Amino acid sequence: MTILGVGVLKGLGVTLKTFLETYPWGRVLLRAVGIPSANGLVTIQYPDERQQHSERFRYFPFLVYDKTPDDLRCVSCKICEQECPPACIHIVGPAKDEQGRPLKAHGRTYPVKFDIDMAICMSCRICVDVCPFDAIEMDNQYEFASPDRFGRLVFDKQQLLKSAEYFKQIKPSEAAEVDARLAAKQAKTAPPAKPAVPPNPSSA
Amino acid sequence: MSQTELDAKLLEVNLGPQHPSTHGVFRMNVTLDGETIVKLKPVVGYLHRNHEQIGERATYIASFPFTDRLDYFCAMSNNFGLALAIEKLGGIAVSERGEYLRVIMAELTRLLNHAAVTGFLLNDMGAFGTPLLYAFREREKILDLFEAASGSRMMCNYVRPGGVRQDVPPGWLDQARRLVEEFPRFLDEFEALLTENEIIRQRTQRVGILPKELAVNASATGPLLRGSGVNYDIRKVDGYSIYPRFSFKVPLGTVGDVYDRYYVRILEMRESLKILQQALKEINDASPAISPKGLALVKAPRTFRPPKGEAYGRIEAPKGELGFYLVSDGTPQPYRYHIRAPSFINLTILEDMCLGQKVADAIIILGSIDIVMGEVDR
Amino acid sequence: MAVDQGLQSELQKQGVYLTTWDQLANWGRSNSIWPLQFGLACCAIEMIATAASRYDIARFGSELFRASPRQADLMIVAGTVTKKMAPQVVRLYNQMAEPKYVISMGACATSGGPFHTGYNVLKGIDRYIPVDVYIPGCPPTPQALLEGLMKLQERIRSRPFGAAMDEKRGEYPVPEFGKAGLEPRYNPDMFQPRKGWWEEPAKPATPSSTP
Amino acid sequence: MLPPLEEIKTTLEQLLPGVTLAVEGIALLVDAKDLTAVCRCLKDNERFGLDYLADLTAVDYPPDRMDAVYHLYSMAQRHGPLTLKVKLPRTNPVVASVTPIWRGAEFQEREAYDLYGVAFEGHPDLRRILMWEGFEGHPMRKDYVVEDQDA
Repeated sequence: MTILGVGVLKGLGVTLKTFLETYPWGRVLLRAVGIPSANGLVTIQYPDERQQHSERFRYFPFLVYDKTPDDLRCVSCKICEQECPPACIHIVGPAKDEQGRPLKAHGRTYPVKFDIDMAICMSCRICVDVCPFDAIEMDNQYEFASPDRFGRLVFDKQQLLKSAEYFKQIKPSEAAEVDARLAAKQAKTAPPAKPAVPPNPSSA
Repeated sequence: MSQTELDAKLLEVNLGPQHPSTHGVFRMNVTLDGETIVKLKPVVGYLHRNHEQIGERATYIASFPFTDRLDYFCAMSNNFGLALAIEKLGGIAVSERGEYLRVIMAELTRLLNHAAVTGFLLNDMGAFGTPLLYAFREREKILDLFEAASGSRMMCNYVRPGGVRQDVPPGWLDQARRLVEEFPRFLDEFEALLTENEIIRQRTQRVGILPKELAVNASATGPLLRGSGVNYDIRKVDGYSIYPRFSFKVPLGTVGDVYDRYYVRILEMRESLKILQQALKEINDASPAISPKGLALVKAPRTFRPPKGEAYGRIEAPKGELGFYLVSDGTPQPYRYHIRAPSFINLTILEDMCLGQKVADAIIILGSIDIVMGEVDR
Repeated sequence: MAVDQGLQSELQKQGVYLTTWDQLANWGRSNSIWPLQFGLACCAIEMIATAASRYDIARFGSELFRASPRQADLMIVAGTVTKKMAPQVVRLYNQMAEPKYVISMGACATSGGPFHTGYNVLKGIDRYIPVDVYIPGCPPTPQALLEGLMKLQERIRSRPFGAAMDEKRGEYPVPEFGKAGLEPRYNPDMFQPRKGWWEEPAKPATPSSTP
Repeated sequence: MLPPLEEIKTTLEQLLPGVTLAVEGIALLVDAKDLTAVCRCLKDNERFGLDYLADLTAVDYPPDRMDAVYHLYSMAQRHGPLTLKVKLPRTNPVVASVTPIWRGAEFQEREAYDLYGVAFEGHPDLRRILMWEGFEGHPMRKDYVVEDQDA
């Protein structure tokens, strides 16, 4: 096809079609004329309009706590620290009192320090896969640009803690799965305790 | 005129490592006689990120997120390659639905890679931006599918030995079917503008010719090899995974120039669409997305201690044969973890194709080989 | 900055718009930052996707990726900076025209990222050139890059135009290739290696607090 | 199809008298001195027709052994792989280059030289390919100590 003749028209035709495709009325017009049109992609006006990410979108991990921030699910077993491919999770072991006996909160040990260096994390979700206690999940916040490398990008335990409700809100189906698993585990461990000791209402 | 005087006229030019046309940090040390190329020495290593050293110090499963960063256009097919090698090494069975999901993801990756490469090739030819924007628009649609299934646009980390890490969300398969219906329209539009375009024909026909024998001898693979007419597609030769169930053809070039390689990629996209249609029709919803042993590995990577021995698994990645050579000594870490990268080996014959061509042609020839530096330097 | 708000709003009612020379100049400068066409690895593909039609960096005035450092005033270090590439990155930075800015895009450019244990990967580009904005993520989504660009634009607008012009960042020493790494390992007068508490040798006493 | 390893070994021993071969696992162990002869025969002889060298790399077995591993396929007859191994001393690993036989080995041999220190005689341009020229040592060896950048 000669560029100067038909070529230019064909090229501009494609541009016109792509232009019309991105507007609903344009698509109607194209369908009327009989040109099948795919739904074009419209530019996302970033600061005012954010992209609607899918539910499984993952960026950086966070620690899940059930009711209050000190009731976190993490028992500091350090499996995630061991399995993390870029080794960006750093945990100071289960809190111990002077005699070295592990302290317990809500019946579970807990880590003294739990840092994730977000400048090294590769958002691969392997920590979530290997965690036996469903204590760590992937967040979908991605706005962390900052001029300060060491201060703002190393998240300590406080910054990582988020509630289970927040997790239910951003990832409903995954949270449902996790809750089902936890409920099943709860059901498995609960019955032997009940018949042996009559339920004592005052016990926490 | 003595040799030194003759050399005096030659001009040595460094194309790269920062150069708009070198597809990443790749450097070509070109010796020019006027505009024609007398010598061309590729220099690589600017993105050598020691994949193999990290692979040897991590468990088999911890290497999967790193394979996303090998050929950072085709994360899914890189995972597929490593998963295949580990299954061969450890003898892990793959679930039926997992096989289908892998093939669907690998073929979607081939679509987005060939579209992006054609966009970059046109970019190198001077059609700055426009074809690339069209190609990236289609790529965005496929990335949305990957994000919905695996959680990340580019670094999917989705395929595991035994199947895929998580089943696709409900409604994903319909979304994929819709994309597969619309993609041919983009291809027809792309071809209408490019295939009979006079400028492209003049710029790419009989440029950078790769003879058949040299292609085989220089271990070229992928569209570069098939562009020269050698019928060697690992999906047909090895018949790995469930590719034998699908009927598709392997397009071959005739002359082996840049135009043939471009057109082989366009036809390969059409064949991939055929595979996708068949796979999306036949996928069964009964079996789980990953085999029980594979799920156990996802949950506890250190429990995978393959028997002493070695395995070389390979797949037909969009750029060529992507192979993983794993030597196991019984521990959870591979003793030797070697990646056979198609882009790295396809570069061997860049000089042969560029000798005697103009500098502008060398840039198109490099674009037609389709290299990605993450894979070249590993 | 120099104009008190009351007076400005009063005059605006009468249709008189007051601004300062700094605001006008910074408005122009911050909305037309030309990045250097310089992609290293996977983050570069996200940078191209940002420049493509869906996330459209042109809405921030940065769609013109200049190939030569002479015409660029922003260097987006997008990808892993290896030891073999670091001298080239510093040389490119020196060749850029003042005032120049650096965005360290992605985990690799910020700290070596997932590859920081390797023998050929530099643990962050801030060892040799000053970085204005760090964007974590591997790779950061295009919108995270746009947010980083907006943060840089705010920093440009916040400084008076004259000060920005006088602040000459000058030449940064280009590291040489040594036997096993780069000589010097970092630029001592602008970077101090800060080991996280987990990297210090285990002290017998209780671990020290976070730095 | 590619005949089983034992059969390949016996056939090669008939074709090339005086060649020392052994079978180790799924690989054919070839002695360094007659690697070129074996490779030439594997490539040219129609019964094998291994015209495609897929992968060439080195494996480090401290303290004394270093292997060069070759994976060969046949594009014409569509069979393979045949894994060739050459056992080399770790202190000074030297082996004949196969680039004259398969051009595809050129970059892979340079990489094995760069990262493992295996010298390939007869290679047209044996230089470091991934690391820079002034780099010392071979970083992928098991005993290589990574430089501490914060020192």
